[in-house]
Amino acid sequence: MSRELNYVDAIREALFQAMEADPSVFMIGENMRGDIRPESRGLYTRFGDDRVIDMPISEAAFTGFATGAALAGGRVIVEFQVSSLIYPAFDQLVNQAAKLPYMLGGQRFLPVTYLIMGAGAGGGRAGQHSDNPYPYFLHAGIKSVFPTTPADAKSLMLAAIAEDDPVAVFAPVGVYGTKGPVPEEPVVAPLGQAVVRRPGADVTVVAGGPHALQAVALAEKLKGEGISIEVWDPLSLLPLDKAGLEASVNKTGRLVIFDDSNRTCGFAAEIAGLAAERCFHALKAPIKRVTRADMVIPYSTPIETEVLATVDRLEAAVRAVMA
Amino acid sequence: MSRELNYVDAIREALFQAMEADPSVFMIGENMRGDIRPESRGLYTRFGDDRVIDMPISEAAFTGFATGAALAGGRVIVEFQVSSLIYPAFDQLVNQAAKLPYMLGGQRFLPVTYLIMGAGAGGGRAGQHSDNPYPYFLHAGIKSVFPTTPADAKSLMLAAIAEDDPVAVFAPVGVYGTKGPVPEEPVVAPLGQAVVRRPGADVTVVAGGPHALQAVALAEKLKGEGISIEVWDPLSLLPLDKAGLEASVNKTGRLVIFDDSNRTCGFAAEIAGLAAERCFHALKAPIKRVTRADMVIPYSTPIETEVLATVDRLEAAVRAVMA
Amino acid sequence: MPTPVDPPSDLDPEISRYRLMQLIRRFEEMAVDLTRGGEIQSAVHVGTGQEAIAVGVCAALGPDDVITSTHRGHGHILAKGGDPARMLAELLGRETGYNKGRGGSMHIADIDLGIYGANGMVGAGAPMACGAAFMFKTRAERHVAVPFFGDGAMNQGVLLESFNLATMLNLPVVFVCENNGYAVTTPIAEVLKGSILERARGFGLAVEAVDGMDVRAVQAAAERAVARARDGGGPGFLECATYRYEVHNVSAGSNWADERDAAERQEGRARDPIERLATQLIAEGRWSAVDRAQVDAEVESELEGGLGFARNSRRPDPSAAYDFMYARDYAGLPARGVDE
Amino acid sequence: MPTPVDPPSDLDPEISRYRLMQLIRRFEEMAVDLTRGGEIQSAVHVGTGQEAIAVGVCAALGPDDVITSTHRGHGHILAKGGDPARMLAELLGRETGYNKGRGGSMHIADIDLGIYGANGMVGAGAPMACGAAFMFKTRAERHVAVPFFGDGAMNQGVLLESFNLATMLNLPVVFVCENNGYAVTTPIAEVLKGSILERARGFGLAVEAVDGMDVRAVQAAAERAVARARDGGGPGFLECATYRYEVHNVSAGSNWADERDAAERQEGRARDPIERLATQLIAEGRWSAVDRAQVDAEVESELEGGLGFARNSRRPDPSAAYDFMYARDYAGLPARGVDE
Ligand SMILES: Cc1ncc(C[n+]2csc(CCOP(=O)(O)OP(=O)(O)O)c2C)c(N)n1
Ligand SMILES: Cc1ncc(C[n+]2csc(CCOP(=O)(O)OP(=O)(O)O)c2C)c(N)n1
Ligand SMILES: [Mg+2]
Ligand SMILES: [Mg+2]
Repeated sequence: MSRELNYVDAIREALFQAMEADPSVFMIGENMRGDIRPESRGLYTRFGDDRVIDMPISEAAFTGFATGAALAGGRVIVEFQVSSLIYPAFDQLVNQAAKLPYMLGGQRFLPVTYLIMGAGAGGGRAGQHSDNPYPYFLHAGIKSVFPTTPADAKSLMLAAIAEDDPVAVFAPVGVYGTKGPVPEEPVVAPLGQAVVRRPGADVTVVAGGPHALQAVALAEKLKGEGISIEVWDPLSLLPLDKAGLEASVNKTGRLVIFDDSNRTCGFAAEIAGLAAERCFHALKAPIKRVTRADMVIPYSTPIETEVLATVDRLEAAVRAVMA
Repeated sequence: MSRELNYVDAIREALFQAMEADPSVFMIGENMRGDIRPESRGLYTRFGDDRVIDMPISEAAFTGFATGAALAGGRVIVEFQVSSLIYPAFDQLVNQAAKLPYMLGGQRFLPVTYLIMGAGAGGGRAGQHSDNPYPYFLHAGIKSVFPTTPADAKSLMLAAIAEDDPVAVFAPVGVYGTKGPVPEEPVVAPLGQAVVRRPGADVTVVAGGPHALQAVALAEKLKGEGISIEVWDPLSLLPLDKAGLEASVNKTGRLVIFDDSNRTCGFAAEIAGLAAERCFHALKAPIKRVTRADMVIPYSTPIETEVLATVDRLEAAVRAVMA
Repeated sequence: MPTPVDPPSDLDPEISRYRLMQLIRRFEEMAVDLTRGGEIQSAVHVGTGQEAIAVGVCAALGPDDVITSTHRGHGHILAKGGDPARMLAELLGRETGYNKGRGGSMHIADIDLGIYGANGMVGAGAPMACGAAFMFKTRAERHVAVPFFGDGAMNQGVLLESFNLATMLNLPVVFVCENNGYAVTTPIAEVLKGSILERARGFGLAVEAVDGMDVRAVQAAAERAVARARDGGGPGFLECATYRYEVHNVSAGSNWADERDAAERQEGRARDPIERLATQLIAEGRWSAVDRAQVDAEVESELEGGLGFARNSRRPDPSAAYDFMYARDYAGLPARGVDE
Repeated sequence: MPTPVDPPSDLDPEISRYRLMQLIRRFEEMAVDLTRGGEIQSAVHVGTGQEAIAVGVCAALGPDDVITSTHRGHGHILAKGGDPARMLAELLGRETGYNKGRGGSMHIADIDLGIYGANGMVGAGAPMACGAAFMFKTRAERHVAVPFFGDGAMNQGVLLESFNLATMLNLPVVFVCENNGYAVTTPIAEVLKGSILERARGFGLAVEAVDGMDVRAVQAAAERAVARARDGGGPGFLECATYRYEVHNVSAGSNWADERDAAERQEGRARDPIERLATQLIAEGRWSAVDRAQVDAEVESELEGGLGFARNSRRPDPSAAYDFMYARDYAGLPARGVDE
């Protein structure tokens, strides 16, 4: 655990190791050969034309291409360099790949990983480059992970590639700059397992990605006041560790969800819905959601910050449920 | 109120009246001139080439076409003849039309109606023709309505057309066959106003479309046992009548959501999330969601029925919260 | 499943093709009857009249080649070797159907036979064919992938993008456009100016137009394009002119009038590909009316057997509804409609 | 806002075009500096080197004609009459910016000037241009709509679909492809076989290729295509060969090396459209180096004035963050991030 890696380098290490280990794995995406993207740097030089394929600006077609390649025996990693690039490919994602195995009556499954870089807002990326679109995938039943630390990034990336179903890996921009210990071996994380980032007794805060780190910081800040926050990081959004969530909320009796996807029908709504059914009798206070507003993300900093899920609002919500 | 109309005929009447009243209204869609679709029958004959335009099988482009026409002063109705046709157009819907006015800083707004026929499952329409995709739109902040009766269909269709923002009208297949009184005048419903389809004292059932009618029937059935169900039909999914929901749940103290969209991050999750925050102190029992499973809709009847939201499960849920 | 009725291997291959076209025709007529009669629960899109395209193209393909199909897919599937009994079982929603009753008419597939599936979305199968072709190419297998689609699909972005993918990667793909002149009720000339062939050529595809009512012509053109693609000579595009006899789709409730011109419809039927091949074979002295009647009778009995098999098969059990959603399930996944 | 600096109306129109190209060039160089210096918070895509296309095409347009632009849109917007001060204010995230600080570089628009917006998604503006053109046509207005896009966009489904919409409805649209040879780092020849022009022609568009580094040639070709479209003669397509001087995008943090060949880059710069026009005008005796220096100085002072204006403008107030999401808000809509 001594070696430290940057978040995006951890993703790259996973890509290298998966491709080294299994010759049926290959990766497609835009401008891969240009070798300018840190998550894929060096891949083309190492694996060449047959396994690192530059795609045209045809997101719908190359998503379907991955589906067909998977049916024909490939194990495919598809990169979307910005989260909103999933939208032109939406039919091929939610209406084709997500549905095909079932519609086939299980004749084949689809080992495809969607690596979705640049999820989330930050620094004026504005209306079309700031989405955190995982709720769309969760609603469509596409397995999805949201790694928080560099170690998570590597082990969940490997898990996604190993899975025989489509799995989306959402890489949040907010943690690109972080560093942390990452094992050199290709350790594969189990899907569907959350982590308690920080144990606590009074209130469960559900948060992933950069928001998990902010929640941990808040927990440190508030412990002096005798407010003990448990930070529960789902890591795997689908499958979700529902039993783990239930255990945490039953223990603390309070729940605040801190999530930077749109509010309505978002991830926080799902967590609230689960807890309102499963943990009702343990709950001592209303469930609170602290989310991104249902807004287009504005460019200018003061209004961008205003519409995002901020730790100040999390603090207020925690205090409110403790009151 | 004496005149009765079929559900789809009520939509057609709204289209006719809106186009008669305002020459800037026009409609685009696939096979409109063929005149085979009951919701648009006769429109082409009446309004001709400039106002009823057949579109190629290019959902993305014709959705963007509507956006551009609206910027240039048109008021546009876009028909999607099957609910899943929104998927190829998804970028133009959630990432363009839904975002453009804000990104423009309010220079223009977009008076566009998306008429989404064939929402929901029924009768073996299978994996790609049975979706009820409104949660995607709600998450993206697109105003959306889900009319239950023929009168709702007409008045909400007119409301959608009159609104200066994009509004999606989801027409559920499950009520196509229903008839009901519809005023001849072009009555416009307010957006954001729910209706209590049946008042009750013990448990609020949130349900729209065919599921609202099923819930009413269940209420009749259970009243003999002393279980008094209030059926709360949102009609307008976004804006949502949150105050009305709160009032109903605060009154009954129990909430079951009966919804035929996918479960995870679906409409029922949102309602549960709202009530778990706003009505916590009034709640006497866990909030229950009775939804479609997160499944591809199967073709064969026994398994199709199994994965849909059924009134039997609603009954069980109501009994559970009353226990 | 009834023992599959393999046509005698010493049959003249052209008679096999007649037989296959007749099988498709009668299969689809049966499907229409079963739908109008309410036994098939949902709408079916049939391609009666269009049989020569499926049969001619698939005659140029081997068992390891791959096709993707459309909403109007029965013909493609039978032509690529699909078993009518299992297809009928699928249409009747039975567990013995190709998709175990989970797919229905618009999703029938047999991956082992290289049938990557019908599709409910126009144009959507084409990129999958490209992906399969890419695998063949990188594994140095000499297989070819053939996406079928209609004239209306020529306006769908994902198909146009796929044309580019195929030429860009020099994939062994042959695109087959079944031009029946209409998308539902919309004449292709009203929604596509210029020409289908020029459009495809503009993407760098090697294009050819052929009479899609002439199975010999289709097969010959397909053999040329498939051979070229197989040899690494690049992707091709065939435009096959055809006519659909039935209305766009048939369902139990609807009695949708065919708004196409009566004269045009008659003209379309006059080009019947099945009659044409039979007439040719008999005129050439290679076949007799008696032999033809014999083949037709075999087809009837194969279909009757298939229908019997389908009818006697079980529907899937509700408790099995959730099987096959994922290769690997997890606790709580797929989520049921009530909390558990 | 500073009083807009209208070029003297008696100026030789070609000198106005020089001025406009120089304004675009210096605007974008300023934007690069402001970005590298951290004053512009996010990445900008600049089109230095590509000015002649925007200026030549917009010279063929009137105030009621419409354009849609791209991620690399500053030049189009300035060429269509955009005010550099309000554009700089937008880039600095100020309330006085074109989009009130809500859009940023990739979304600048001025609907009243017929600028329907830059766009963060490749190809996405084209169908909107078609929709506007349709309105012009049905209202019998003689306006034209011009979507700009890059070579890489030629592979995006929605753009290809738009080509068809335009020919199908015979819309007054002129598609303008800025072929700078690359999509980010990917050479167009690697992702598009055949040719851009043939592809466009295959959709029935009237096509023409032009040297995009020659503003006179661009303008002449644009005038032909625009006149045809305006007269109901159908949509056109211009392919303008050009070169981008900067890396794909510039942001504060990144020091992204330009991986393009040094010789190629030098060759690209040698075709500079601004030098070219200046040299022509001077050689033709219509202009002098002194007059040129004067115009350049005016441009500098206009931009300095614009920057001062932008810097002195307020950022939007957080409480106004939710304005403009809808034409009409409702209770609880737009939903805030915490319950209220
Ligand atoms: C993307 C998409 N758009 C629209 C439809 C609805 N639809 C089903 S079949 C069809 C017509 C297709 O025409 P064509 O491609 O010519 O095939 P044909 O039906 O003539 O065989 C349409 C519009 C669909 N299924 N998918
Ligand atoms: C649909 C879509 N796919 C990918 C991207 C990411 N992207 C932004 S610019 C760009 C390159 C565009 O190339 P081209 O159209 O040639 O324009 P240029 O940048 O050369 O001006 C890409 C791939 C995007 N913004 N939108
Ligand atoms: Mg057709
Ligand atoms: Mg380019």
